[in-house]
Amino acid sequence: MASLVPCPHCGSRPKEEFTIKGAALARPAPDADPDSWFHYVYLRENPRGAYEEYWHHTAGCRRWLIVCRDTVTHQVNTSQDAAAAKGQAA
Amino acid sequence: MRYSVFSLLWNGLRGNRDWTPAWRQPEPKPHYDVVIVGGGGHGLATAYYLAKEFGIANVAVLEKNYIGSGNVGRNTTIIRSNYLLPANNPFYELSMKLWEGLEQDFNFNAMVSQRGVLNLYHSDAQRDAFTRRGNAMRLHGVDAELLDREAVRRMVPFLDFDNARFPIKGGLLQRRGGTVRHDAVAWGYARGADSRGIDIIQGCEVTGIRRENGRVTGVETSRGFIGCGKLALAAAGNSSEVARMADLKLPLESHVLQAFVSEGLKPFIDGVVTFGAGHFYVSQSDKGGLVFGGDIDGYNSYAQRGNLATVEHVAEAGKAMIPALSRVRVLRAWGGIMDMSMDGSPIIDRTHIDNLYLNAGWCYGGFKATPASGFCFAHLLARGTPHEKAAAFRLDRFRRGHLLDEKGQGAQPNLH
Amino acid sequence: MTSYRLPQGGLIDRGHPLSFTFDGKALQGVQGDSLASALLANGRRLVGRSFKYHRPRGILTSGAAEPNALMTIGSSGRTEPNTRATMQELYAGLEARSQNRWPSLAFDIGALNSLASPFLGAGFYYKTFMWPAPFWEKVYEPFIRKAAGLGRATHEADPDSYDKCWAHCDLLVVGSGPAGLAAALTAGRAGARVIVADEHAMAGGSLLSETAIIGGTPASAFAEACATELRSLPNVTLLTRTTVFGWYDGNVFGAVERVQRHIATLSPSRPVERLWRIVAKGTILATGAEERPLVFGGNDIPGVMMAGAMRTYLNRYAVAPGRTTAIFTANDSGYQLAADLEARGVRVSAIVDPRAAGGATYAGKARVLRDAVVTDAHGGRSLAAIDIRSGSRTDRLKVDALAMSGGFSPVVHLACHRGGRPVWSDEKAGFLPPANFGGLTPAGAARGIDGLAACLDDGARRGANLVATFGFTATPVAFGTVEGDVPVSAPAKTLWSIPGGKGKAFVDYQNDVHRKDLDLAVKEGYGHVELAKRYTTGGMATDQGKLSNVNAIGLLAEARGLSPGAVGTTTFRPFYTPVSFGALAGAHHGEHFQPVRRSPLHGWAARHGAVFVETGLWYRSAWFPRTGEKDWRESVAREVVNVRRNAGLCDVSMLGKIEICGPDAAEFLNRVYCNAFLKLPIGKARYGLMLREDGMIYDDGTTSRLEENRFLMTTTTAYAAGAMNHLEFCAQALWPDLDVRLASVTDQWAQMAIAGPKSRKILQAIIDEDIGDAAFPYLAAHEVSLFGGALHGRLFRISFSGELAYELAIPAAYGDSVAEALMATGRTEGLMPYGVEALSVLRIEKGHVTHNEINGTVVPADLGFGKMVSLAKPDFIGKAMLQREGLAAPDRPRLVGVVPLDPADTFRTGAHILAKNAAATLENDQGYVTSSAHSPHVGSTIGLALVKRGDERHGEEVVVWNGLNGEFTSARLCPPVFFDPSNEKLHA
Amino acid sequence: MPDLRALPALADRTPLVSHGIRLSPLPEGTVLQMIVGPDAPDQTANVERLANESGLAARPLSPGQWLLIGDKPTRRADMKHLLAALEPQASGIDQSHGRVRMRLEGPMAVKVLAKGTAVDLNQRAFPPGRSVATLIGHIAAHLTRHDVEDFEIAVLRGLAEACWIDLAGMCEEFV
Repeated sequence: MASLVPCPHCGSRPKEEFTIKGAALARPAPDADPDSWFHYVYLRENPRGAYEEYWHHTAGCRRWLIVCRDTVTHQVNTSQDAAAAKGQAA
Repeated sequence: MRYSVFSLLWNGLRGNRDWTPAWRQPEPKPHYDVVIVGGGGHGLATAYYLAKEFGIANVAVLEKNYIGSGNVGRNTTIIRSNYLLPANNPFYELSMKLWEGLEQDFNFNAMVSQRGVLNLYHSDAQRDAFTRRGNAMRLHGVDAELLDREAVRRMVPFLDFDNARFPIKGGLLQRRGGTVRHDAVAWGYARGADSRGIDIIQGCEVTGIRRENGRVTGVETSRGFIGCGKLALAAAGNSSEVARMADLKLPLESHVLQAFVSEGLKPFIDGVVTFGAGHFYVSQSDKGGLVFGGDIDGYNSYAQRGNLATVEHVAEAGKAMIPALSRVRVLRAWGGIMDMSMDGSPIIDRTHIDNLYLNAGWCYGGFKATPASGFCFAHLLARGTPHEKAAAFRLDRFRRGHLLDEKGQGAQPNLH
Repeated sequence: MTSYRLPQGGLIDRGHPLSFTFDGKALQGVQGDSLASALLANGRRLVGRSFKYHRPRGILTSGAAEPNALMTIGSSGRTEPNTRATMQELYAGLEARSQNRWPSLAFDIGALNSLASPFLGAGFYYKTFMWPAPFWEKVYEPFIRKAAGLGRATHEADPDSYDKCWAHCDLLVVGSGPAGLAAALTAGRAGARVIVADEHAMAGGSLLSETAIIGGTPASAFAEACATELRSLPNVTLLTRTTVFGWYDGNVFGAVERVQRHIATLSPSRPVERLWRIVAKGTILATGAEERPLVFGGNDIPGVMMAGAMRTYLNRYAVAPGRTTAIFTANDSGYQLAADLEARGVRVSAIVDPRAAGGATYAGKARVLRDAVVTDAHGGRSLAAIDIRSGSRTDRLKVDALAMSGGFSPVVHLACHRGGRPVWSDEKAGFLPPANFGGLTPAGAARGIDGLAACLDDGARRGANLVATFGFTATPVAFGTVEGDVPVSAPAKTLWSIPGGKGKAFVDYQNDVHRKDLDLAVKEGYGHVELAKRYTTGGMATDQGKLSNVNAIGLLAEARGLSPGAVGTTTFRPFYTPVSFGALAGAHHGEHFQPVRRSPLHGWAARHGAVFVETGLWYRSAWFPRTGEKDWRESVAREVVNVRRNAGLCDVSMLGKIEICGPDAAEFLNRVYCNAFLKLPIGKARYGLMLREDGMIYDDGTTSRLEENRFLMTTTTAYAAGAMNHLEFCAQALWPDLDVRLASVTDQWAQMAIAGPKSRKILQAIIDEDIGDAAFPYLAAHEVSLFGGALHGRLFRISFSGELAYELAIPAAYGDSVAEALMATGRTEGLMPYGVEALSVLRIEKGHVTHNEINGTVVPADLGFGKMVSLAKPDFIGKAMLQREGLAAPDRPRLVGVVPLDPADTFRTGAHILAKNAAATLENDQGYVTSSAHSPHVGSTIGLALVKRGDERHGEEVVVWNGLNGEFTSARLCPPVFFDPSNEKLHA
Repeated sequence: MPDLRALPALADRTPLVSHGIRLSPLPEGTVLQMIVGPDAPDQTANVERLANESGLAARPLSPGQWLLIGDKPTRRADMKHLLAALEPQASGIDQSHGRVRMRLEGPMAVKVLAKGTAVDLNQRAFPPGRSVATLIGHIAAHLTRHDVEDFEIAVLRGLAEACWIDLAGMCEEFV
């Protein structure tokens, strides 16, 4: 990773084509309690190891991806379209 | 052994046989009043001030690797107190004042060198932001000067004034800013703490935090259980992992920031200069290497190494700022792991768990904060109340909405 | 000076002499020389001074690890300090200068440091220079800074160009020595896409210095034949003069090609260096091994050289190392050197071998001393003699050259760039690369393989195996018998230093770290390999410890009673050898640092005399000076007054424009804005506030409903790209169930604001539909026809200035014509162009906010937008966090206006606000001026400010405090609208 | 009525020609961005058909998105008709002025492009007829390979000149 990110739509692309947002967390339901919202906006697992992040292929297909990556080895395990991922989860 | 020109001469004449270790290699005791996790700059400084200022010397510093193996030994050595927010500025100024007397204080030459920090601006909006920041500094009695283009040119004539995509319009100068020999800070604090009876235990990794009845009572380590009165976490770069041992989830992400050094050169640039139209800043070490860096790579990482795109980005900005850098060669790149907090400001606070104290979230401002961080953390540990200069660095500020966001970027750590 | 060039042999062209200078003295070399070989051929032994003690130093190696022969070459903007003479090809007219000496290389005052060396041990500076405290910056440090450093860089800009490119391959082969060539040929013949990179000018690596015969062909000719075949294969790229400097994630390698660093007359159309980013499926690391020096007294005296380097100078460059040579070798490689020297007529007076048995096959004339060591070398600026200890006796031998070989360390750098750690091998007496670490396969000497035939074989096999995993059928290439192959035969026990010497025994040559420094580091508690490095600076010089690190580790291991493996190495990091800023920056510097984004109305503005200002990537017209105006203020004031009195035309094309289509577009907008959007009628625009999830305002703009399911959002210029990313995030990641379709149309439209009381009349002249207030009221937004249907555009009745105003969007290519048409029709009405400076004055007068106020820490209520927030909506971005206590705190800074008490007074943006008579302290800081301008309408400076409880303090006297400039202005807080608070003009 | 003239973004640029490389502006004709709703069935065939009927070439831009490109401007009525035909399953956005195209061709074209894009330009990896969105240097571009040595590059209008200058620089050593 980092040097090259596999985009499910475009293939391997260099980091400079992407914008990184951070942890790919599920947004709470609108009426969720304040604690859930606080956790969503401010708290991070931040593990050594596998981690899911939002990456946007800004200079490519302009799709938001969920990239699962090891934060120690930088190995990318999976990379999928965020909309598709949400569809699966639903 | 006290260091002085005489000790140097005396030992030199005696074949340098009689130098003693700068710190002991003690075996851990079963219990300490305070156990500090992390033998970096902040942990060692905390230990030093606990002993020196607060008379608490039954303290251990646990370091999983060698002392100074984290960010204190892999930063770009800059010190400054040019902060904007009223919660940050006095704290960093306290740090600056401590830097100014540090070497005599701990009898170790850390080469505190106040050759100035100059932030360039390239637009009216940046000038206005620097005016705001410079005035905040001046209101607190911190030195700040707003230079126009010609004043900058007189100071650093070899910047790109004539052919730049984003012309330099001026700069904000803090003359008291500068650099410090980073490793020496860790060593000086370690030696000072050790000489006051504090145990610095290297190669001792904390593997668990023991709690009884909701209170922390000690830590499991690679060298056995060590009990403690208070447990102080100063494990920048690994804070989330250590806190997790106490089921504490932090408002932090870990990011890699690269830094670079060029081949050694005869004096090329005097102070620190930061580019305002891209991510680049540079100074020159006393050894001659240009020490420089840019922005974080942007993704969560615990690997102390970065990627090439960032290197290129930094080089582009560097050459855009100083065209003559073109033929200077970059010798080495390395990476440090930053605790990037959710508002870009640090945390020095007790946690909701009894006896557990946290010092974290320094983003890439940790080095310059080392003395004040140690001082204020020691104050909190010794007195139980926050030091007045660090009173806003609370852990609950995110939940309460009292954010300390210098850049106004919000809850996205890689933008701070 | 006598020539050391041999009459024949070598891979040089004696028929092609090249003149060059060293320290101003004219010398001659030949085509094929390196700068180092040419200096040696000229008998120049003293080529540099060491860092700390300024010891005389000569050429030690023939390659990338050279610590001593660093020179400054070139002049003016082409000055390159610290160039390794061993890696610099000679060219006609090359100017080389020695470094770090004063007044001259031969007589260097700095050498006096040697006398003080007992006091200048490792880390001495941490123990002194502390008294008196102010002396550090004023006295000690300036002296140290001047004394430190190596070459002097220029402050002039570089006149040459640089380039970058990407390359993709199945197999990257790093190094074109025996193993590399074998691997590349094997893979290339199998049809794989292969890239071979070698840092030297010619492919071949050690083969070029080798006297062995491979399949009947001399080694150097064999290398050439291999290179020729590789070049002939369409699927193979052979890059010489190309150093692979780093291995990055995703199997990307960084490499730098020195395209024109060896050429006297540069072609201006070609880059001098090119950065390669090579994406490889697999990689053969065939980087060979680095020979280790032996650590004995005076091992740095010019004339002492690595044995392998001596062999290279002899065989490849036809340079004799001296008249009388000795060889100190702890392995069999020194015997091959002896044989080669003797074959070329150079006398070898002794071979000193610490082993009891070694060099069994050597049959030359030199005296072989086994169980013997060299304890000291003697000489000043050139080697004169060596002390050889054999048993209990020590003899002095007069020699003028000494070769040394302490063993070989595989070059493992790249293999360790991604976190892998090298592994100590007692058998190989060196650190080996981490085992097959993620797609990088070491081969040959880089993994400790000994002997030419074995390396060829290893490279071929490993190359074949690797490409087989990518689906190629490859047969390891066989090259026939190798004659004259002498394996190194590493000793069982490595000799880390030679005891008994009297002189300084250097470990790190360039940084002057000697054995005693490492001893001191261990004694003082800095024995960890990383601490020792940092305390002694060993391994931190420009060679990154290529020669010294393993010896240092061995010595630390001895001092600490550990094995070298237990001591471990320091971290290997890019760059393998230093890389220029120029190469890393490529073409993106100077005015090309970032691309320029041009408005479709740029030409129009330029024709009307605009002064442009960089705004992000855009150039915006800032103001339009007219003859007779003395400064920009006058022009801006005239533009402002003209808008208020007549009408102005401003280019607003760079505002972000996003079309939002689809059946759920309204619902989507309702969720991304904090105010309500569901019921926006078709043909209407509405101001919208977009929050971040943390409740702070992110951006603002107007959004118009063009059709039932088609909206047009505008964003600020600065946040256009960010807002688009954000909307896409919302659509794709948060609410993929909503059917919305987003497209940025910023570049599709030329957009002009026509503002002022006469704007309607001017516009009506070109617009076919009725745009009177009844037919086209405030916030109307729809398509219009122009010039009798010749053109169509979009018209929006929105106003940033507070005047009757419109924004007209025209397909971009027609923007220029339409703007000129408007200027023509508007001339009689007084229409003038105005720029962003005037725009800024107009909006401040009207109290409209920009990102000066939306500074990332304000919530809607802070700017007076509290009532816009529709908390009744079930969901919008930022709703939850907005309700935190701190974001509703009563003393938050809120938007307020500020005017000087005396209209003649002024203040500026960024000044802070203090209560009247309050001391200037941080505690008393009330806020700051976010925007300010001279308002022709008010007749004084006006400002917007964020002040604690500002909205409750209208009328209060304050001080606007600008300590930076010593400006302290008495002022009054007021409502943040200075012009037409009842919006009569707007609705005119 | 004034002289209404469409001013091409690359009006000032004449083709850069050598035997190795040719860089030339393409006509500012029609560029229609077509976006399919997330739940619509695969529209590929539909897109191809619509493009054919309109004399345009359909080039993939992103999942569910195409650029419909033609050398000639599309008349307003035809464009309206086309936009309407797309609905409701897809929306069309006229980008005829928003994107500017140029052509890079010749034996050195691949070497020039490799200076800017990380896309593997080997013709097996990127065959003729394929389109990709990628960075060329610092500029986001839509790249189509028409033939082995024949490429079309579409960029935002505002960046067209910058892209041209960058490409011209990349071509320099082959001119």
